Amino acid sequence: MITMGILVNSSTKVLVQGITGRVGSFMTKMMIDYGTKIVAGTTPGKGGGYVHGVPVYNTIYEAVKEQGPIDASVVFVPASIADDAIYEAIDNGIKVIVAITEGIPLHSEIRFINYARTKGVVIVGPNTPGILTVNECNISIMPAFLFKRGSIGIVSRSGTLTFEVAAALAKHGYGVSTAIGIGGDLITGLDFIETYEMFLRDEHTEGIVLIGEIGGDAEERFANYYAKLEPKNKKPVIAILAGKTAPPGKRMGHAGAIISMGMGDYRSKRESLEKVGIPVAETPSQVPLLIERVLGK
Amino acid sequence: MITMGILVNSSTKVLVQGITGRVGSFMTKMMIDYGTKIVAGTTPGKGGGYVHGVPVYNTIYEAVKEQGPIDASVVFVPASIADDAIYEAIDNGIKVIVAITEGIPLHSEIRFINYARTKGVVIVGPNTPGILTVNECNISIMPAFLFKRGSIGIVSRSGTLTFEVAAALAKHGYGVSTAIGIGGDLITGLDFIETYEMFLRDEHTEGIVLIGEIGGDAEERFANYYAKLEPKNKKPVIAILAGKTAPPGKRMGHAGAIISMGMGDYRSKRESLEKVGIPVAETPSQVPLLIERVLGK
Amino acid sequence: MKLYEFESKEIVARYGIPVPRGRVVDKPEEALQVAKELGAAVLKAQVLVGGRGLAGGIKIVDKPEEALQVAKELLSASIRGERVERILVEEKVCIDRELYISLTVDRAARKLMYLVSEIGGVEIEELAKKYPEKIHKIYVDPNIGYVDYMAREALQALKLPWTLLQDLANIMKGMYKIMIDYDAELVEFNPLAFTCEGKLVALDAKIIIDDNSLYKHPELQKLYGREFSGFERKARELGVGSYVELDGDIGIICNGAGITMMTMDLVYYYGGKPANFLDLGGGVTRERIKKALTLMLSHPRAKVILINIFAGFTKLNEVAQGIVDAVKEVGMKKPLIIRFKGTFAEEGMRILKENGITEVYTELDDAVKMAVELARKM
Amino acid sequence: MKLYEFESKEIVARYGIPVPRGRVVDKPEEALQVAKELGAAVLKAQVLVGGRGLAGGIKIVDKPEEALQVAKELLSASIRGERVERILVEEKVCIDRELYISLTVDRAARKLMYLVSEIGGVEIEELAKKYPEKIHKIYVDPNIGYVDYMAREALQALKLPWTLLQDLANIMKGMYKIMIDYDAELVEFNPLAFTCEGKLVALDAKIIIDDNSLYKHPELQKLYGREFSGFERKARELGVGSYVELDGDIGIICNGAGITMMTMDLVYYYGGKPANFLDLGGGVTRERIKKALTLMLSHPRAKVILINIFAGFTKLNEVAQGIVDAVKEVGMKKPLIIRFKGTFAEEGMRILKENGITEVYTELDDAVKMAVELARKM
Repeated sequence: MITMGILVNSSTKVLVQGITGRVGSFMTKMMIDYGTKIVAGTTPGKGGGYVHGVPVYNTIYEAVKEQGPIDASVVFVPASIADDAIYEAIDNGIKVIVAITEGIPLHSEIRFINYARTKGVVIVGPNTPGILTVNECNISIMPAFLFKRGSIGIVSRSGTLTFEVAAALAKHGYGVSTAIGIGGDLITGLDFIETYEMFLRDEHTEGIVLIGEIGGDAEERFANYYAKLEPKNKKPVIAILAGKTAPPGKRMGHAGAIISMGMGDYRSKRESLEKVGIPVAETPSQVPLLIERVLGK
Repeated sequence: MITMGILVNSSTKVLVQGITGRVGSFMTKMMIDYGTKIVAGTTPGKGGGYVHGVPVYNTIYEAVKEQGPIDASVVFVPASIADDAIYEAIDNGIKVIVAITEGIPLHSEIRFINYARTKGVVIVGPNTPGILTVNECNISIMPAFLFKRGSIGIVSRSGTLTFEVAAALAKHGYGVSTAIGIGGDLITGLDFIETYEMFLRDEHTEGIVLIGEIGGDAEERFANYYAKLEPKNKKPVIAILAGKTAPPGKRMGHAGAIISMGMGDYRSKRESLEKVGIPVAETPSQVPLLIERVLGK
Repeated sequence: MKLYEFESKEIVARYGIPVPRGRVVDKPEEALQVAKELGAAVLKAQVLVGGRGLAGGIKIVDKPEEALQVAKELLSASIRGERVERILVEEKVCIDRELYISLTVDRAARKLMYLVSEIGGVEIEELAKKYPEKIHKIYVDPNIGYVDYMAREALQALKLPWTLLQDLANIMKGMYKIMIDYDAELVEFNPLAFTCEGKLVALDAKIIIDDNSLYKHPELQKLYGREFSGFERKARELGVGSYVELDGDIGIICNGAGITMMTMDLVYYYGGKPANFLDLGGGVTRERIKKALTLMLSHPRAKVILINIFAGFTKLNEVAQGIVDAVKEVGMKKPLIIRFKGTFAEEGMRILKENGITEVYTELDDAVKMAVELARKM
Repeated sequence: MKLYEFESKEIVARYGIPVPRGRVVDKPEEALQVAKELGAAVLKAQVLVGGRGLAGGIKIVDKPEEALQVAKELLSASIRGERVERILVEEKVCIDRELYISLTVDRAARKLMYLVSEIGGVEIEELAKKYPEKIHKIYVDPNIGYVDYMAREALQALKLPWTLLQDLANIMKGMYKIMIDYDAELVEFNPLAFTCEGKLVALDAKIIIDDNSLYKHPELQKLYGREFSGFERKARELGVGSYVELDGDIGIICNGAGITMMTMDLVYYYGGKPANFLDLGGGVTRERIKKALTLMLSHPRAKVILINIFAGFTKLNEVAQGIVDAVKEVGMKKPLIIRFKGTFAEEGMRILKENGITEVYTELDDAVKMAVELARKM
């Protein structure tokens, strides 16, 4: 099988942290059904059994010893102990960690994200729907069946809005290579720039949809970065931004979605993007039209 | 001028941390006289003046703002505040930090050395005589006049023994490219392997003298590493080891020179090195003879 | 969660950082008494909104007797819509220069960062626009923390004498400790006063706590939600999700922060105005949607309710049943417009229709347009 | 600096880690009394040398009355050359399995590291040779510290039941805190007992403090040097440098740890035996060499004194004067062999010769050979 997309593909061996929990177990089934190579799961003190045919271990150390090196893990453990799970994954050599967990304390996040970066480990999230390389590997809580395989990369700060965009693309015949949620918290493991660079290197991805929202300046920074790229390093990007009508100073669901200290409003983001030639859709249904325009097909 | 050696050369811009102190000021004079490009010095609260013609600043931030990027710093501040000086250097973009200071608390060292490594910063030391690229750049308390310019790299855990070896080499007509003290503490910024790799990349260095001593297993690890190198990555190495007759369990001057928990004795080091074809001199005067043998000239 | 100035200062003082002498009061008579103890005094309305100074929330009384009248006025005022329930009465400090210092989170660098400026007393965002070169940034690695050289850099940026180095170092070290001990997002002193006596005093203090960390601080968790308006508080008590009150007439219930905001945006885009933001979060259950809808059916301003659920992990048949439950219990008091997509959408739509709920759509734009149209007609 | 077992256990207990009940005593009568309180007891000689158990330093008394006689014997014994001045009397613990756990510094990785093994009670170096696969290593990043998953990994390696996870986590967290709070190089429990009651108890405890950090711990700094022999202590009091007592007859004074060791090695190489290791460190002053030489001239075993100074930063004219000062003050009680090289060597040699000190060399080998020859003749 020809692999496609970024970070994960059909050969990625995946571990589920918190596999015996309600959500962990349910999502394990979904991911396996999609064809994801789930090789092991962990729940401390519950090692020895199986969940949907996947062996359960007490520690990642044990899982790696028995299953060999593991490429990626997905974290379904509660917020208060998620950092511990993530350190365990990093220290056991796992290079992609998908932290689905919502509500992790800010300073924990800052600490483990910095630690991961020094180890060359990619944290997807926290507070992310996950990552999906279509028809290859689903490490997410996304409804993968909505995604058609194709050449559009999606990078998003949002969950459900990603599904909406994917559905709109599919309706117009556009498929997706990889869809990745970078997470809705104040601090995330990946930003738009880093993710774009991965899509740039993926020869199957021809265009990119950036799904932003109010709060922070990740979109503005991406616009500045994109403007300075040499033409050979530019793939077409279009954007859609949520929160045009959100009031300042209020947290809109995501910890990171807040206009504060005069920063993070919709207008600044939209103007920055449009100034550097990235069209911004007003509605999800406009996304495929803009993609059609920038791809010229 | 053709540059030679590792880490520092004639174009290296150097900052002296603690330049107004007794030792700092004296060594600044020595280094300038050797031709080292000392561009700035710092002592908090004493900014504004000059020491041997070198402008003194309160902070490295200020020094960099006025002098532009600085390549290396040398630390002459007391052990109890050396970590602060080193963090200041790292955070202000200095990439080579020579920590002469002896007696820095162990856990401070572990912390700043790990931090430096994640930032791509090289710490020479702590508790080192420094680094000298002959006729180009002297960031050390070594008697540089003893060193003849040439093609032998010296990497050492010791100070005075390095001078002894350099003098013995000079007597037999051998010159030195770079001499570097990696430091006498339990934990050091560089080890033999990393330093060897730098010498390997330096085309002016033809052979390497490794000056080891009891304590730890840096020499054994180097031997293992050296044995596995492909022939094209092998430059001739000879060694000399201090502490053949040191009793176990006693700290021999250096914090790191101790045989403890059954590890770090002379015999293990010598056997490991000889087994992989690295001759070990019994006396400093044998060093040039062994060099002659391995270089075949 | 924002803390009030007086709460922030209690914490700040505990970490050895100098603050003006003073006390928080909620009665004019108490204000008078404190002012008498202090002599010349500053009366500061305790509110969570910004821009208090410009809005008349800070008054100086040079004679203590004036405090009674001034306190009366402040305690019956509102600052930018927020009722003043307490005032902080403090000694009047003789100020040489007003400085700025804060410790905050830099999202881009994923690190903490001190911001210092020799210009204080104005909002940092304004300063950043007018004199960006007057703001000095010092990044703090989360795994190293505060290091003394940072105080030296800050001292230079603040143009303070070297004799104050230890004082400034203690302030910055204290700020870092507060940041970590209290799981704060922001610790800000604006202004930090360089007094006529040559000392540093935190004239104002602002601490924002990370909501995700409140569970570690029970004494703060109790306070959470106090600035919420009625429906925000109710939504929180019901545990139905994130709720933000808005001023329009179309009630909104969605799952996911991004899609909820986008639905709000679309309402505006098609000419309507949302009454609220209500994000149910992931894995919507029958019970949760029932509670959420019941709440919104009682919303005084919402004329129509727009429910938009795009289901991945959620099952739309269950959501449909929750909607039916709510309508059965409290009656369909106002028009419901529903958009279902994803897992078990068809079954969900069938359940709705069987129960007389007919405005059900597959396309988001269609649903929004209908909601806007209905609201306009009512 | 090594702490005694009883000192280590005092610290360990303060961090909530279980240790056996007991008390340290220095009189047999006290041992008897403690034993009576405890019932069956273990008497452990308090010494800093290793291998105490094999050398008869640990005795079990099943009847308390036996404690008097056993304590008498222990308190008059020496363990591997070290006089026993105190014994720790502890309750006898019923042991199911003896385990090993330590937190130490991995020099290669530049990190802290837990070592755990299901086999305890034997020295770790022996274990490492015989059953390396039975030692599980857990690296600790200095900037992150202890993390709970480490206890889970350790629990598995120790083959303990999951019900003990919290207990083990507390022990490991405590070890890490001790390591940092006390600036330790090693915190070791060998054995850590898994008792018949299913609990974990630190049966033995060993803490080594980083000498470079002692200045931060005044209460420990006081204790520094207590295990030193006479000349080691004197050298320390004089502040002349690092001194280690050896058993030969050639006194050695050098500058720099490496060259001092190498000079010792050369003495052996040419057939002699050094009486000591004395490293003056960098920047040797006239005063320091004077004190050092005066000390060595009074050394009972040293027949000749070999001084080897290779000067970079040091000035050999000053060193020469210091040597002359010492000889003038206490007389040239024994032959001096001096090797000078480096900064102002010629001037230094001239000063020496003018003052009747004639055995002065440029080449190290020559100086060492002469020292060995002279010592042999005497």
